[in-house]
Amino acid sequence: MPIRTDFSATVEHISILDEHGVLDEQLAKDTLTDEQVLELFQYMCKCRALDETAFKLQRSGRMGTYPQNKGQEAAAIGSAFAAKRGVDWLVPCYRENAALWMHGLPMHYVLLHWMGDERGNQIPQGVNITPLCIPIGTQMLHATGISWAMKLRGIPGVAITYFGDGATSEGDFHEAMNFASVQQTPTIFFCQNNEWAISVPRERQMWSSTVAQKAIAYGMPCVRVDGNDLFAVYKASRDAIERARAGGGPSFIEAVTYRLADHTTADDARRYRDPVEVEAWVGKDPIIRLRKYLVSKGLWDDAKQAELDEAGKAMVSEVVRAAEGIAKPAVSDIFDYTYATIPPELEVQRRTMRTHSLGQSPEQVGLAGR
Amino acid sequence: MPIRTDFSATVEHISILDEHGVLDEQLAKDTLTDEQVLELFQYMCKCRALDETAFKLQRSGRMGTYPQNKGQEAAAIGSAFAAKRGVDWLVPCYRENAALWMHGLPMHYVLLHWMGDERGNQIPQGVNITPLCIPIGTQMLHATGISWAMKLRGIPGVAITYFGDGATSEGDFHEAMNFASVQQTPTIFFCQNNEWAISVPRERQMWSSTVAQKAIAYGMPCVRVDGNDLFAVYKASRDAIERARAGGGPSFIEAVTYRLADHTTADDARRYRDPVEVEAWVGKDPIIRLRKYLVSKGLWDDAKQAELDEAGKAMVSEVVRAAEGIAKPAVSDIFDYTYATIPPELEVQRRTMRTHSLGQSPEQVGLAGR
Amino acid sequence: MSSTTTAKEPFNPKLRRRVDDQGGQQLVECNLVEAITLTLAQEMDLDDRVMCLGEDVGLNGGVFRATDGLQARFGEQRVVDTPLSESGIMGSAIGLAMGGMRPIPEIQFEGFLGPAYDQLCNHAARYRTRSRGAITVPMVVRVPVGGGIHAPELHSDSPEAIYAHQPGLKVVMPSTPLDAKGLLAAAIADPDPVIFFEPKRVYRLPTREWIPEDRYTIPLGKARIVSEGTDLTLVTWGASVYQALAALDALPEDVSVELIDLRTIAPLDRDTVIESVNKTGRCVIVHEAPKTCGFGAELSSIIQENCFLHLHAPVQRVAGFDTIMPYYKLELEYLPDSKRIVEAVQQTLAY
Amino acid sequence: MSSTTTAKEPFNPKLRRRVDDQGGQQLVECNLVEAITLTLAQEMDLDDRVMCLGEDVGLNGGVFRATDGLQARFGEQRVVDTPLSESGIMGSAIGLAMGGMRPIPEIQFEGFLGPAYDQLCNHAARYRTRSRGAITVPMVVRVPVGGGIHAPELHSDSPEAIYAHQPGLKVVMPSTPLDAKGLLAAAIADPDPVIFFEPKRVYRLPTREWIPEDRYTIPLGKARIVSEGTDLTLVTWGASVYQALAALDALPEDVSVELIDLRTIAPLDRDTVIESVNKTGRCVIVHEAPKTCGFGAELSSIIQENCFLHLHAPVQRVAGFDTIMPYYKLELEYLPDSKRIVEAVQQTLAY
Ligand SMILES: Cc1ncc(C[n+]2csc(CCOP(=O)(O)OP(=O)(O)O)c2C)c(N)n1
Ligand SMILES: Cc1ncc(C[n+]2csc(CCOP(=O)(O)OP(=O)(O)O)c2C)c(N)n1
Ligand SMILES: [Mg+2]
Ligand SMILES: [Mg+2]
Repeated sequence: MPIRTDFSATVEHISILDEHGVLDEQLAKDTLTDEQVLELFQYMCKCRALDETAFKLQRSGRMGTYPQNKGQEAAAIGSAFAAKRGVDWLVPCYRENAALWMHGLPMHYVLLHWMGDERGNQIPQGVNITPLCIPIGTQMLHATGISWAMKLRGIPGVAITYFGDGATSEGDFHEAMNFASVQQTPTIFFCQNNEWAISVPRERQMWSSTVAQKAIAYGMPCVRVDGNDLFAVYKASRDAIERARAGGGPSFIEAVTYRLADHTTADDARRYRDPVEVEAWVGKDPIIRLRKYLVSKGLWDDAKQAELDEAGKAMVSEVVRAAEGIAKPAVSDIFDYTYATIPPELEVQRRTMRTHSLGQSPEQVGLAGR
Repeated sequence: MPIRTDFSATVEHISILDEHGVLDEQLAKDTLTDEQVLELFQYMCKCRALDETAFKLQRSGRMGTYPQNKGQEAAAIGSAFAAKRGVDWLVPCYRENAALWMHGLPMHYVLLHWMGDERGNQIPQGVNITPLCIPIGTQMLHATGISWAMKLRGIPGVAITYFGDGATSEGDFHEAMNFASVQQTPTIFFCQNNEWAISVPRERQMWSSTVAQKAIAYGMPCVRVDGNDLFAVYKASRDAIERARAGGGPSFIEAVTYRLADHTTADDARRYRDPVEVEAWVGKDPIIRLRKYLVSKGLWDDAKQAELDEAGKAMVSEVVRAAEGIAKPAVSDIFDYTYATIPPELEVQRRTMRTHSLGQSPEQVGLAGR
Repeated sequence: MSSTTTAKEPFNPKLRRRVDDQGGQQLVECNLVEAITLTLAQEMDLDDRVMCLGEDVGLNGGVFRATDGLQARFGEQRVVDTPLSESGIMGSAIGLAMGGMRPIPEIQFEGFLGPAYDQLCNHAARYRTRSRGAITVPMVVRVPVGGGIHAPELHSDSPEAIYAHQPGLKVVMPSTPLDAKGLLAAAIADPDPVIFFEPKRVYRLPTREWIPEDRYTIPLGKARIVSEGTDLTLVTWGASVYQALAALDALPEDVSVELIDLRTIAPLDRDTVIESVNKTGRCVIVHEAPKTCGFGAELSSIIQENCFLHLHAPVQRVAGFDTIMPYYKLELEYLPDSKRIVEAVQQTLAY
Repeated sequence: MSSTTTAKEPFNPKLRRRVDDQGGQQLVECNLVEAITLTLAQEMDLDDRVMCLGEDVGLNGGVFRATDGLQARFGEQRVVDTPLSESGIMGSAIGLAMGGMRPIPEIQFEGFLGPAYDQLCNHAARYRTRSRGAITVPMVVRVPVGGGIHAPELHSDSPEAIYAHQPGLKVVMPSTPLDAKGLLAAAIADPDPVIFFEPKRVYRLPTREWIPEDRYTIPLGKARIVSEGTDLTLVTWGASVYQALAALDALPEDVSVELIDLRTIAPLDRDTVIESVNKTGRCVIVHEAPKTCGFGAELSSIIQENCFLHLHAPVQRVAGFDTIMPYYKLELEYLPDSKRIVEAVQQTLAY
């Protein structure tokens, strides 16, 4: 046949709870129960409170650079809620705190990390989370590998990896997607497309009109969802996880959301973002619409909110106390985790770091008596 | 809209001259004239002859490892014929000699390269070709950059970059495709899908059913062609080049072909390939089908072929003579092209490389008189 | 590309300017990062082929504001916000250079040179050699480097030795605004690829410096003798120059130290170092990178090879430990400071 | 994953085997690459978690045949042909290790470590430190290394110093079949990431060696004294060991050289080197990598720091030049050979 069509594909977009808090009952069926929604809503509020506090900690010099998660709570929580604690793995970047907490990471760990303390990455045994990942786009390969290992070992788990729209430009994203699809690993690639990578808008990050279509390159199932819609995020995540767990291989989810805050506390988004754009997205806030929905169903009211806000404050103080209450790390920590067993030269460096500038054993150099 | 389609795409496949030498006259219109086809056919035969000789040179110890191009001549020549010498750039890997020769590279350069001589890469001024590229997948970014420079400088040229199916797994492929599409550079990504990357078949290299669909990830126009069909390759290349030259940005072409020989002379493809598969592809040889076509049109016969074979032999000896007739490179060449100006330390190394093992100036070390 | 041949406004009018007391030379008061921005603007004014590309270098002016104002002056074609893709930045910069431009790619932090390592070492460094001069890659890779600013992981490393080991690359690290301006202009004029490491810890040292506004160059491969001395040679580069200066302050008056700021790591100014150590007979090297295979190792080797008969004590290295640079709670324990330098100097003098 | 607990056939029955004269130990006659394949088979027999992955490692047995026969024995799940994607191989191997496997990724040639540099140095090397021990990456990265086989570009380099500069990695380079087997077994047992460089020039040295068939380990971080001597210490590793041996043959009978094969580059066996140089007072280091910032620089520095009062002559480095490794017509001009070593030894003795 001279001209024939060898391949065709489409990308679908799912929305269940719109920005006015109106639910598509049909699509919402078999997703979240009222109890679950209530529970998750409260969780979202608490996470937002902690996020705002973290911002203030940085501003008052009590914490280093911090990337706010504000506005992306539905994406984090809707996806993590679909995962099984202790079985499935979360392989994050740094803008989905709420997902990590939901999956069992003690909340103060995240603050510790941004306070410049590696103990914030010392994930407790049994919590299947990898540490926050600073080099963009690199962690998806670890998710591919972890889920591949589960497949080889017959463990019925999946790995969900989080990353931004910007991260999809890195070569490692491509290699992770390709490896996962070729090996048909149980991996969920969860892209939080928040429209910006620091100051670079999505349209200058990529020429494609959606992020999701990148999965077509790997023959990988993909879907776009309203990332500020807890129901749609949950449904897409659950479906992908179920498919992966059943041996159906990896999936790609594009959650269309928006970074309501600056990139990090070191950034000033007013330099490059139109306030009109930001305003429009404030109106799509995942918490506001969920609250509208709950109120409309008679499940929520101002009194409950006031109570929750109080509880949130208490929780936040607790978390901050835990993060700040920890003693300064031992200086020997610098040396003790480089290898399982410290090599002799490093042992000398540890022993002499304060007393000898040379980092050498004084006897050896012939300086001992001097 | 709860569920909507955000994106859809298809990949088309074009074939004009089938493996029996039958031409689709309709599609062939406005492609190649009879004279051109005759010319290119003869060229293909000569390239094949040189390729076979290169193989023998390696076997007899007169050349190092060599990757045969055998079977992929239509892909190389059909695409390069669409490019303008002295204006457009060719950015190759190593399996499209015929394209390079067509674009003006003296033929013995390629042999010199594989004889372990950098002068094989010393592309003459005015020939817009980058040297053969050994690290897989890395050169496409240079094509993106070169064509971007042409766009910035207002030069009406395009860059065509060649690579294999295996190369599309590298992160750099992804980054090159993304850069080219975001910058809308005049770049043609020409993939010679020869079904194998050394011993790894395409199906284990990627999960996607075509290579071409990878371009969808970048919103880049793409097409699949029968890579052993000179007409289809030419048409797809010319269309893509014209679009690029007119400011329409990059394109992706998948030429479906087959590596008829071993990966290189260091390889033994019988270890991993089914002879039945190889046999089937021998029947699709681009030269055989083109000859059938020319014979059927009365443009070619055995006498002409015999004459051509003789001319080919003469040309090949000439090329081999040129490659082998060159004096051994000067040892100082090792040093003289590291920087535009040789730094003092390197100058000392050059001066002392034979007389002093120390690579140091004897005066300086205090060894001068000893 | 539209050429900018209209009369040029002075760049960054907010900087204080005055005329030199003697010659009437125009001076401008800059910190290190301002000196870099100014130089970029001047070189782009002079040469249409010069362009900047990298993550957030455009409207946002770079995360350290090193390209602040350049897009406004030169447009989006010459100051390009790229995708988040370091290998892409490096590889397409190589192509741009081959295509006749003079690209200045920025890598946001030295840790993110990692994904660009292959393009830099396996291509940029090798094109001239492998093509026997037919193809060259004139470009300047700008990279903030080093620790001490309380940044997250992979934002505080010092990989200069990695690139000094790669033939075909030049590696520069200025420590002052004056040097930054002259070295950057020289790097942009250089026909070979240069990695221009900018010590981020001293981007905005509290005091600015008055430097000539007009274009000047400082040759690559020439060290600077910061202060002359006779008892011991102290060799360092980048932000550590300031730790070394603090050490000089802390040492007794009668200790005469010759402080050398390498300015260029590759090619190395061997002569200045060797001459100094032949004079003093003692040497201490300071750098932030881990000690093992740091550039101090090369220096120390060269010194003992060339000054063997003049050395009164072993050459010492005050360096980062052979560990990962710790997160910021402990980073000051890791970075060589004036205390460790003073101790090394005193021990070396007492040897 | 199907476990292979059935009684094991001896691997590669084509190798000659015999029983040791004394103890009844089973010996097998191997060259270096056969020793590696045998070790991989044994470790995979012993431990279900051990797996190999890389380009062409499966049916084809790797381009050097180092994994020949493994897929037939252990199946496609444990001997995996990957896509052409070095960062992908390294990154997913990291994930496999974190997920409880013991991956042995192969990178086809050392030049192609480039694209994997970031995953190796910014992740594999750092996970233990950044997670304070919560997450570790036990894996062995196998990489053919070095020049001398008339290979194309980027197939002949020696990047060991690059990785020795990266804390958190171990770097091994055996030079004999006996060492290869014991070091590889030790590397696979090591809880940290190890780069296992295999000097391809001596993969198939003409004479095979009889080595024990049963599993044994040689500890990482311990050098081997190849021959004892009193006049000068010659330190090297990998294929250069054979150039050094040829140099010993070429030297006059009365010159007594102590030849040390490092075996492990990182962590370095400082004590063996220091002790030897304290005894001999003279040292020559030989390696293929470019001299500047090669591992010889670190060795030379350590020696002068620690043996200062015992040194009778400067420590010398016989190394590759500070240029790109030339294509093969000139590669033997580049690689340090016995002639250059002899000259360095004689000059150092005459100093
Ligand atoms: C490899 C690498 N390059 C650059 C950076 C600097 N950087 C940190 S975050 C960021 C933007 C990330 O954008 P995106 O992936 O969309 O995630 P978002 O921050 O929007 O959640 C950049 C460029 C980095 N951390 N790692
Ligand atoms: C970065 C890199 N990795 C590995 C190799 C080794 N290698 C050389 S050719 C090849 C296969 C290439 O396959 P493909 O891209 O399909 O091109 P083909 O040889 O089939 O034309 C491999 C793995 C290399 N040269 N570069
Ligand atoms: Mg983003
Ligand atoms: Mg192929």
